[in-house]
Amino acid sequence: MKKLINQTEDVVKEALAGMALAHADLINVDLEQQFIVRKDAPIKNKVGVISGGGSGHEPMHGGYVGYGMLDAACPGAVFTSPVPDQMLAATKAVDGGAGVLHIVKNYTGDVMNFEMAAELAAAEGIEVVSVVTNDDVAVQDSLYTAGRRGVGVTVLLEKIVGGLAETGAPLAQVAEMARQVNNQGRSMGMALTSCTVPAAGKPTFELGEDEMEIGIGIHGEPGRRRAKLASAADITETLTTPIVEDLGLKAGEQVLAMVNGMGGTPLLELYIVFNELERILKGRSISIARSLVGNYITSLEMAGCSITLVRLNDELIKYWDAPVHTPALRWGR
Amino acid sequence: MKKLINQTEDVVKEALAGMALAHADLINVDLEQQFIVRKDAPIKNKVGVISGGGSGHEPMHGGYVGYGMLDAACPGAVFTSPVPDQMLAATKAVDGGAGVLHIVKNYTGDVMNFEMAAELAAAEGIEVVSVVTNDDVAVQDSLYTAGRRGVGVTVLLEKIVGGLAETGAPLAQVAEMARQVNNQGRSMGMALTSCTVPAAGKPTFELGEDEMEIGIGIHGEPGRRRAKLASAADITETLTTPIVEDLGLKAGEQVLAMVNGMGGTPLLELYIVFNELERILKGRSISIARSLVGNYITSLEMAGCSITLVRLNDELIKYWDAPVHTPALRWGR
Amino acid sequence: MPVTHEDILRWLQRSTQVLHENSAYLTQLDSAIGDADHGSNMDRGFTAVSAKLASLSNADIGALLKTVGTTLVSTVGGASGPLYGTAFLRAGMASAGKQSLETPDVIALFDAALEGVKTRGKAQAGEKTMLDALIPAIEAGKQAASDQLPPAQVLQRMAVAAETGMKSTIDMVATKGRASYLGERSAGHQDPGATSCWLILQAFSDILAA
Amino acid sequence: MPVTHEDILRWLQRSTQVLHENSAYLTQLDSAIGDADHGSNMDRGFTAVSAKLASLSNADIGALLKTVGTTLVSTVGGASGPLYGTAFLRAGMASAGKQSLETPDVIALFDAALEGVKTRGKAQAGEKTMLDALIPAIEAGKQAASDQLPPAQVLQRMAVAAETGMKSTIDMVATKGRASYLGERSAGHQDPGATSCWLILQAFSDILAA
Ligand SMILES: Nc1ncnc2c1ncn2[C@@H]1O[C@H](COP(=O)(O)OP(=O)(O)O)[C@@H](O)[C@H]1O
Ligand SMILES: Nc1ncnc2c1ncn2[C@@H]1O[C@H](COP(=O)(O)OP(=O)(O)O)[C@@H](O)[C@H]1O
Ligand SMILES: [Mg+2]
Ligand SMILES: [Mg+2]
Ligand SMILES: [Mg+2]
Ligand SMILES: [Mg+2]
Repeated sequence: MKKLINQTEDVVKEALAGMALAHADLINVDLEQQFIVRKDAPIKNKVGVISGGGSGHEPMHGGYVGYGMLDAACPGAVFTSPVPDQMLAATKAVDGGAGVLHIVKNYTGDVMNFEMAAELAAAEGIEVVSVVTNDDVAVQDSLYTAGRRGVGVTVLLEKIVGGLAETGAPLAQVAEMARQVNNQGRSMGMALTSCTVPAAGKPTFELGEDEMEIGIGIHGEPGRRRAKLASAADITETLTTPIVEDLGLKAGEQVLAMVNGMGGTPLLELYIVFNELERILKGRSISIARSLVGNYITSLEMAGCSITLVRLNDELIKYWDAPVHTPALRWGR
Repeated sequence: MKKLINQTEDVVKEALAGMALAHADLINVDLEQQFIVRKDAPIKNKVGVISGGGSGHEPMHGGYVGYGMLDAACPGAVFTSPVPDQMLAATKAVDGGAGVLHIVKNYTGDVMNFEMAAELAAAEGIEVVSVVTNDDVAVQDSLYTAGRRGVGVTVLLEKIVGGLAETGAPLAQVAEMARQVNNQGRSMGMALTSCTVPAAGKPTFELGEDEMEIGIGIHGEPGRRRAKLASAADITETLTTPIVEDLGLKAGEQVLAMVNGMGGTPLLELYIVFNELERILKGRSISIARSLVGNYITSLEMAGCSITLVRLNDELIKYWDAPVHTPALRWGR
Repeated sequence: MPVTHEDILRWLQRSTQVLHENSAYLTQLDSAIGDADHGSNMDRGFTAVSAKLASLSNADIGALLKTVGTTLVSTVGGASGPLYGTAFLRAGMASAGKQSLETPDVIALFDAALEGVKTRGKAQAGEKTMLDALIPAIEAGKQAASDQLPPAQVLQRMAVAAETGMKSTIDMVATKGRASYLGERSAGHQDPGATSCWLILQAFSDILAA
Repeated sequence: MPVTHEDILRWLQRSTQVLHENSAYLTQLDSAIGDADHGSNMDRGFTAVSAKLASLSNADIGALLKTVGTTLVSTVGGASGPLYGTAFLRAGMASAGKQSLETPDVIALFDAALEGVKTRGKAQAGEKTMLDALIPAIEAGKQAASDQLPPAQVLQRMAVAAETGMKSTIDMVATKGRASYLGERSAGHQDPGATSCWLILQAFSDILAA
């Protein structure tokens, strides 16, 4: 295992310490209770928006704490959901009296831990609404299973919903917007290489020189199937078609498109994928009104990418364009 | 070789096409003559600031084209200096009558090609001043050799100098500021893994599971020496000490610090390195007044990092803080 | 012989040790069908539990197990944190105030734990989870109890049934937890949570047998 | 027999082919002490040159070589682009208007090319660059010229000397170009630019010998 780390058990703690130093103007990091919070939290009468999940997906979620996006983020151990204590502490730290939205990615662990945190917060008299993201079309949706994973849409949702919350909108409206973005968004990902969880010390899976995994999540887990390595054009097609079909995107519609790197893929390649994505969507008369290309929701050093599309309307565009000022996403101020 | 590409010979062209689509609000890309230019170029009476170099270092340089930074960038083939034709075309495209600054990284190829371009531009009556960056302390400086490489300082210089140029300052002053930033900045880098040049098809060098290269550049070339893998604390010390000593940084001084990922190293690890860097500098009573942590000047998918420090004064801080709006760096608007 | 407060403490210590020793193994199982953290998760949680045991020498068994539960909830995270945490919390509630456990108390304790895991995780038998070790173990325990066996033998049979249940997960296709994302590909691999469940029951059995 | 316009065209075609065939080899040499692109750089440049040859069948040798130079400058980039580009530009200037070359013309052509590389690259013999193939080649060429040998034999000797010069770069420590960043570590590896220089001279010799 080759990583720029000290002891494996200190990875998250030390990275948080570094983050706190690098972005002292934007965030405070509670190293004891392990959460990242906006410098100006709690904001009176503003809905607090928090999220959390395992570490190893940076910049998500800590990099999205700040004006116009998240009020707090709870990072767990690498690829391990944080614990209810962190979420409760973060919930209290951002409660400005208007309630708190929990943005939860659909993983058994995340859902259960946030559930317990919400129960604890309710017991302390804080109104909490949870919205679960489940946008991964690689996974079959079913009432009888754990359901689809929450992946790329989570980032875009945090931005849009954070923009709305910044206007002072009430909790019910903020939560409703979160559900809407989740409903209008789908993702799918693929891996060229595995990643190595520091505590595990070796790659989670092995892949041949001419193989790739299709339908991966963001925890270094193998995907739905293994396939022969293909061209960027073919891979982009493989990821895009299920998204477009599952979302039922029609000619004339416009989307917010994200081509996301899994951590170990150069930007050069992500732009090639974006080029293919635009070609494919144009072929279906779907236009990309807004876009992000880069590493936004990663799996440590995994090479690969994911594609996320969110169907846009004027309101979503408005809150997407609204100013944001976080360590990882910034515009308009 | 596992990459998200189509044909190796189309990598740069297709990535540029993707970039053009993703940032159509900010830049135009001339795919024929292969350069990236600000949407609003040329700007009358503003010094044009251009740079260029091999591709594979993204977001540098194309990601830095826009308000408050570069007016144009010329990407060559992967790790290959662009040709004079591109530079001349870019120079003409950004010349608003106040002359053009060429920011050149000190590599034999880059220097010679920019030299030829400057001759050609002069022949067409455009005033060009070239400033060469050479901040890599891993390389011995000498009159009799190719000298030090230009690395991380180039990015920080482009931002600061771009900020000054935006005010309408004359060419001589803009060039002088560029020389000053270069003089006040030093860098050093290391690699945990090699990268693979698409046209070469295999890793440039092989490294054992417990080895690293110290004193690398940004072209996947081996470093000054091979060493046993070490902790983030030790590696940060190894990179920082020569920089501090070569710059002659004294207690009480303040710096702009960049912890840069080589492309394949997760942000999580870069924050750990930043944490160590802050500790080391604090031990010398040097304070980090501004910072960047992330992938800013990369070597394709190489895992590793580089550290850059620039000695700051009020003027440099002012132009660092000035608004910038490019695909890869944005604040203040 | 009833299970004493001292036995429970030794069980927890032994579980800590066994989970620590098997951390790499559990993580390896989780690499195949999950995210390569189950070993570190359990190890981290029980190490935290262990650190608290000294201060709990005077607590009754119920209070002791409840502390184990809250500690696991607060330190493990992931799916296993709330599940094992709830299991121990409910086990503690079922044995509130007790200083020792007879066979029916042991059964009640595990029944409560199972109820907790089911409520929290909304899974059932056959979905390739820790339940596939826990449910057959409790069935075997109940059989042993109806045979009037003492706790040590009850636990011995429970551990054997847990091991068989754990192995039965190999052929299953997961429909709950992270392994469910793999669909058919999840078959052929042993479930990490079922494995840690067996390790913990085996540790209990070993302590009582000693 | 003098070197004809037709010979030059065949030399350029043969160089294109040889550089294409040796692209992976040159890139491999450049991987050890550079940035793994010399093969693709030369291949790209000469492929572009080749594409222009058809339209140049009526140009004199000077014009032909100048076009090669400008084409290399415009398509290669890196260090080799300006260096080889300038070499061919200067060679073209030295043979302006010529339809054929006698031995003194050949020497003048290469002398001009060498001057161009030196001026552009500011290197000299012994710095582990293409000059370490080119300089000894020209020295051998001058010796052959003073022996009154015809162009074919002059080139044959030049190619042999270039190959020896190329091999002499193995032991050298680079002080110019990208390999200089490696310091002492650059020793033990053959310089890619010296190798491509030999390949081009060998191609010339092979054409004249045929
Ligand atoms: N809904 C559920 N009910 C019961 N057990 C579950 C459920 N979901 C997952 N598990 C168990 O949790 C184990 C995984 O735990 P762990 O790896 O620590 O958490 P995570 O999956 O969050 O990384 C699985 O092997 C499985 O036995
Ligand atoms: N200053 C110089 N003078 C002469 N030749 C040089 C000089 N610098 C580099 N070279 C030659 O250029 C070769 C490298 O070319 P190439 O790999 O195409 O360019 P780059 O180094 O820019 O990647 C070296 O092997 C060397 O022979
Ligand atoms: Mg996990
Ligand atoms: Mg090069
Ligand atoms: Mg797991
Ligand atoms: Mg090279």
